[in-house]
Amino acid sequence: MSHVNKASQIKEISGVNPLKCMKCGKCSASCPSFNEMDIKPHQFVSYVQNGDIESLVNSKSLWKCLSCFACLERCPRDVKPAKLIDAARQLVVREKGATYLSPDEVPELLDEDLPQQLLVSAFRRYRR
Amino acid sequence: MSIETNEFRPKIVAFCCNWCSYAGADLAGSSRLAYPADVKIIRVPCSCRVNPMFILRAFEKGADGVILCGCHPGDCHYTTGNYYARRRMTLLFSMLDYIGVENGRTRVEWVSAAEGVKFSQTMNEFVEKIHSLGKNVRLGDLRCKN
Amino acid sequence: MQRIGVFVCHCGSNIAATVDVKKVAEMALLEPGVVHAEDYQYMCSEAGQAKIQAAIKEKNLTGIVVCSCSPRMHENTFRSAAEKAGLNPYMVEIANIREHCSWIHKNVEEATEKAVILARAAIAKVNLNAPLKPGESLVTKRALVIGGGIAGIQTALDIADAGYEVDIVEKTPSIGGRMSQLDKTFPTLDCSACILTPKMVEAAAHEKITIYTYSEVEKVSGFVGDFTVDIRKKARFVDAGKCTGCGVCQEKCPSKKSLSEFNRGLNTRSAIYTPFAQAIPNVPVIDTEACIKMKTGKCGICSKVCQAGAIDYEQKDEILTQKYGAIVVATGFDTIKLDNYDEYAYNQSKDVITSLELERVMNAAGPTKGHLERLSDGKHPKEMVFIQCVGSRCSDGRGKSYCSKICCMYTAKHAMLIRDKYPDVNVTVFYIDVRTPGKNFDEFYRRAVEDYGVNYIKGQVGKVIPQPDGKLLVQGVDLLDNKQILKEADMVVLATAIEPNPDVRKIATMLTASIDTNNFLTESHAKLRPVESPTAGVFLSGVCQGPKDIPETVAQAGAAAVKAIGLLAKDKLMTNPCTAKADELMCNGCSTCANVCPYGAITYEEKEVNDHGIRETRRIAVVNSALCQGCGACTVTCPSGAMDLQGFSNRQIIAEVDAICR
Amino acid sequence: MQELINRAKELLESGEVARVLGWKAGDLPYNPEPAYFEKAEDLKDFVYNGFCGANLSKYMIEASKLEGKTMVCLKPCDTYSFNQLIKEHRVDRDKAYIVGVGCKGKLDIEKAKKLGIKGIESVSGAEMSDACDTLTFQTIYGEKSCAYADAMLERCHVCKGKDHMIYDEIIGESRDTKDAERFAEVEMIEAMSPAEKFAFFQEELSKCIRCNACRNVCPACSCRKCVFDSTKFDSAQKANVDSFEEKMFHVIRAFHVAGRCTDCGECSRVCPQGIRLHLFNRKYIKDINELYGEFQAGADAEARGPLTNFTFDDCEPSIVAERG
Repeated sequence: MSHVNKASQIKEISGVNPLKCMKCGKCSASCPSFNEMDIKPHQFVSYVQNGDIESLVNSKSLWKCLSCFACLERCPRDVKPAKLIDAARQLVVREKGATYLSPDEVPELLDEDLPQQLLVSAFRRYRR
Repeated sequence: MSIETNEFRPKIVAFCCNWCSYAGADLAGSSRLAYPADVKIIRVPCSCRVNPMFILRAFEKGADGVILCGCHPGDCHYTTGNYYARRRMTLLFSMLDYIGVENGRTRVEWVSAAEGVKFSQTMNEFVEKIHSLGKNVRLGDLRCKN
Repeated sequence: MQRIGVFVCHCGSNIAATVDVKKVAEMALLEPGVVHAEDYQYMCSEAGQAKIQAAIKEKNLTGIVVCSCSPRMHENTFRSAAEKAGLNPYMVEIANIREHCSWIHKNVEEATEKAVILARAAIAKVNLNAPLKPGESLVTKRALVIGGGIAGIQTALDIADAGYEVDIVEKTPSIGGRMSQLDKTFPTLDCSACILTPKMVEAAAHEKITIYTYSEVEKVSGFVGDFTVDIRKKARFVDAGKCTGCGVCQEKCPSKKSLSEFNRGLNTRSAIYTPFAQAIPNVPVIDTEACIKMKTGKCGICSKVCQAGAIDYEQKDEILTQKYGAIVVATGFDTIKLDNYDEYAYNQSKDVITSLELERVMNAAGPTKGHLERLSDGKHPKEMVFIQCVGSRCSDGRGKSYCSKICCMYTAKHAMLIRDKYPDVNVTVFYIDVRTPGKNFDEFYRRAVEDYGVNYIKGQVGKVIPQPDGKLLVQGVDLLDNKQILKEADMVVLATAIEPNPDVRKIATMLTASIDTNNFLTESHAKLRPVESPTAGVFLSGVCQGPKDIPETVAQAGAAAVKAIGLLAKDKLMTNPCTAKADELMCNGCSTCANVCPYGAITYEEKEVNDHGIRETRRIAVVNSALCQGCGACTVTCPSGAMDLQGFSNRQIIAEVDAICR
Repeated sequence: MQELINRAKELLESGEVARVLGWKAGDLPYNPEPAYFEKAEDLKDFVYNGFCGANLSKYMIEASKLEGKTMVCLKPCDTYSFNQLIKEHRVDRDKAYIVGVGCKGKLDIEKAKKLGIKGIESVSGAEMSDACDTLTFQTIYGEKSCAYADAMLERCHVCKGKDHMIYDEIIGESRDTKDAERFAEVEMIEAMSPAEKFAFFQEELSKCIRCNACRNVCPACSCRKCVFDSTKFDSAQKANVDSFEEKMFHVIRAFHVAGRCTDCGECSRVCPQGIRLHLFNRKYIKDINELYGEFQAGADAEARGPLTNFTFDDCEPSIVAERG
């Protein structure tokens, strides 16, 4: 799939028009995971705009976004970076055959605070 | 005069209020936003000037679609004209639908003087819709047909 | 039978490149009534007009059709050309073959065919045209200015200086408006009151100006040159003729818990009050909701202490009816409500304030006597954060889509003033863009940064979190550094978006002036007629038309005044002759038309008619052609079709329909 | 009926009214016709029975121009029309003495005929008595009968109610005859496909002979000069030349009375071709009720009609397509 295609797929999945962004940064200002991210929320928008989906898909940020939707709530332009990130995740998930979570990794991830439900759903979602 | 083609060339009458939509059409023109030549505009002072008889008359004489454009509700130059037009047209269109005339042949769209893009888009859509409906056969005066 | 001439304009290549103009003229000659057709390079030019005039005279034309640009461009040109050649100007119709044809179509054959049809429709219409004569109406040489802020005051002063009577209607107890609430003004740091009060005094003292404060426009009827306006003078409960403005009543009033509107609710005032010290008129009003006497019947202290005996608890609202030739709207603005912006904690902390509130805090007559202090505990702040674009440039429905225009500059002003007066205070400004177009504006902003050390950060604030110790944790971003910033602040100032005064919608409806989706009044032409409303005789001054700073407001106020003066200087106006008219013999007198007339132009008369030999007295609709604006609502609502619109008659429109569908 | 005649006599003799507007027997036992009675002795011809369907409100337009008051007999549903005419300044309330007459449903002889009752010589059971459940016909083929309700006009099956909206006095009792849904027929048509709808109305309207009876009887169609007779719309014609004009006439006629039509059903009653003209009016009424709130024209003489009124948030015309 070409970059252009992927970018338009992200736009389609998210329903977001990145051209509406006025680069105010309120998303990054609101983000609780900002420091964990390599690509910052406000940059998601320009990555999609520039069609650089590869970097986005391979970024740490993709999995660091908590989907708390603070950026989505507060974005003054209705650009909704969280939706872009979610769409990028969808893109990954939809790539058939790929496995993103192997059972071997699970013990390592186990944490007594972690709800088991989460593991089950992560397994469903990120494994084929 | 005639252009000899077998292609369906719809006749479309657009009533535009002088203050908003006619100016919107002018803006579409000066911005070179194309729409099919099948649309012919009649200038009226306000959307409330458009009598249902005019619309039926157009169909009688062979129009395939009639569209009425006026100021956005709340923006009428005469304050309230488009509110009356809105009710009249809703009831008329509903009646035409009721007697079996395809409801895509009639349309109301609010277009401000600043909405050249919307005017052109609306006309493009409307013409496309009329193309999909084909020739108006249910509301014509047979004497007009050659 | 009409003798019609058709004139097809090339408009250089604008039309001629896509429309075969010769063919249009040729085809027009085949239409009924057409006795002359020609084409020319530029019909609107002197030479083109001369051709039209020559043809009218030579061929004895009774009507003409000009196939050219939009009638909105040159209808008047061709009408007056025709008139000069002795033809009634309303015997002219325009076929718009440029905007509606040549400019939007590429195929010459198609465009030409359409141009021919448009010409045909115009010819069919002009065949049914009848000469119309504009009426005349007298101009009342008095102007009304709605709103007594700087815009209204300046407009009134300019009109009055030209020698015309002006009335200012102001809703609040004093003129002065928003500008009276400001502390200093950019970019010169003039004291706002020092430059405003002389104007207020001048307006009050001007023999041509009458000021109605604590008054509202209640009803407007009539039309350009002859408006009739009802003004409600709300009861002040103080006799302005007797009051000396000594202020004792305010001192002694026991009800002192009402929030001061003037100080934006940051402190309180008495129930009997003048909004601020320099108020004009210096006559207090009684707030009936706070007054103990009004609520319980007991108290009456103000009346007892008033030596002039000016207190009158029995005073009633008065309605004043006045005639005006011109109306200027100068209703100004307010800051938006911040209920949609919980993230800034405005409703949670007293130390998060709007910029307009900061103006009051900085002002010597304000709630803190001009000392910069936190409103929660009165402590002197050390860290201040300013957040730009709060509610401006928002297309998400929470705020306003437009740029409020003044915020960048007043924030630079605030930052500079604070750093100047309190060098110990650190000032940080979070901005998206700094917009400083204007004379000396960018220099001003740069001074704030370079000379006063204001810390400008490119980025927005995500949220403000009030801390248990009373500090405010500001979480923002520095986009240039790509870092999230957490900053403890003592005060946060929000550059809150401005919006037109909410009352403007009511006023616009009364004036039939159009308003945009943001409640700003619409100007007649965005570039060429920026201070005129599309409703004749109504002019726009100040922020009611769009965001503006003080110099722009004053300039626009003067421009609106000039337009009003231009109108008042005329003795008579020509009225639009395209008005409705009822056919006496067909009218049922059913009143349906009067129900839909927005101008109250239709009345009924008992009139003796002769209907083909039957003489009887009938109830018949009569249209006042001076009031009628020609919308045509009545013509459609009339069941018998007795009501028709001259210039856009049923038969004319039907003829156009027929010509197009032929 | 006798009570009505007695009261009419009284009013005429006292000079309180100059004439009485009621019904007199026609040439057949089932077609009484509207009539003026100026003298007490003329009242011997006065009839009032189940066949007196005619709505007398419209006659008051001309009666209002005459000297003196007119006693007019109005059934409950007629009073709506009268109110509407007052609102439109077409009748003079002060010139009318309104006697609200009782109504137990009015009869449609065509319905009886459809039941096979032909060659009628006389009818009993149509009188305004309490026991009017069965109609008995003496015909040339012998005695026949049918249930009263089976011969009722369509409009009485969807009766608006037995209350008079305006009156000076009431004589006689009324009965609620409603036993059908007012909009059932309209809904049935609405559910059809466009092609079916078109075929339905094509069939129905092709019967129209443009006799103008619907227009002449309609209390809302009271224009001095109808647009269809006017030169101002280039639409003046008497006969239908083609199928379009049938539709044009009926759509526009219904549009002109939309918001003013009280649904009195006179158009359908008088149509010699039996066209169900109320289907047009009732469609407008149904739309108005659904889109702009319940409205009954003539319920009072003041309320603003729905087409001379609006709200800022009225639906857009696109609703027609949206609701399918």
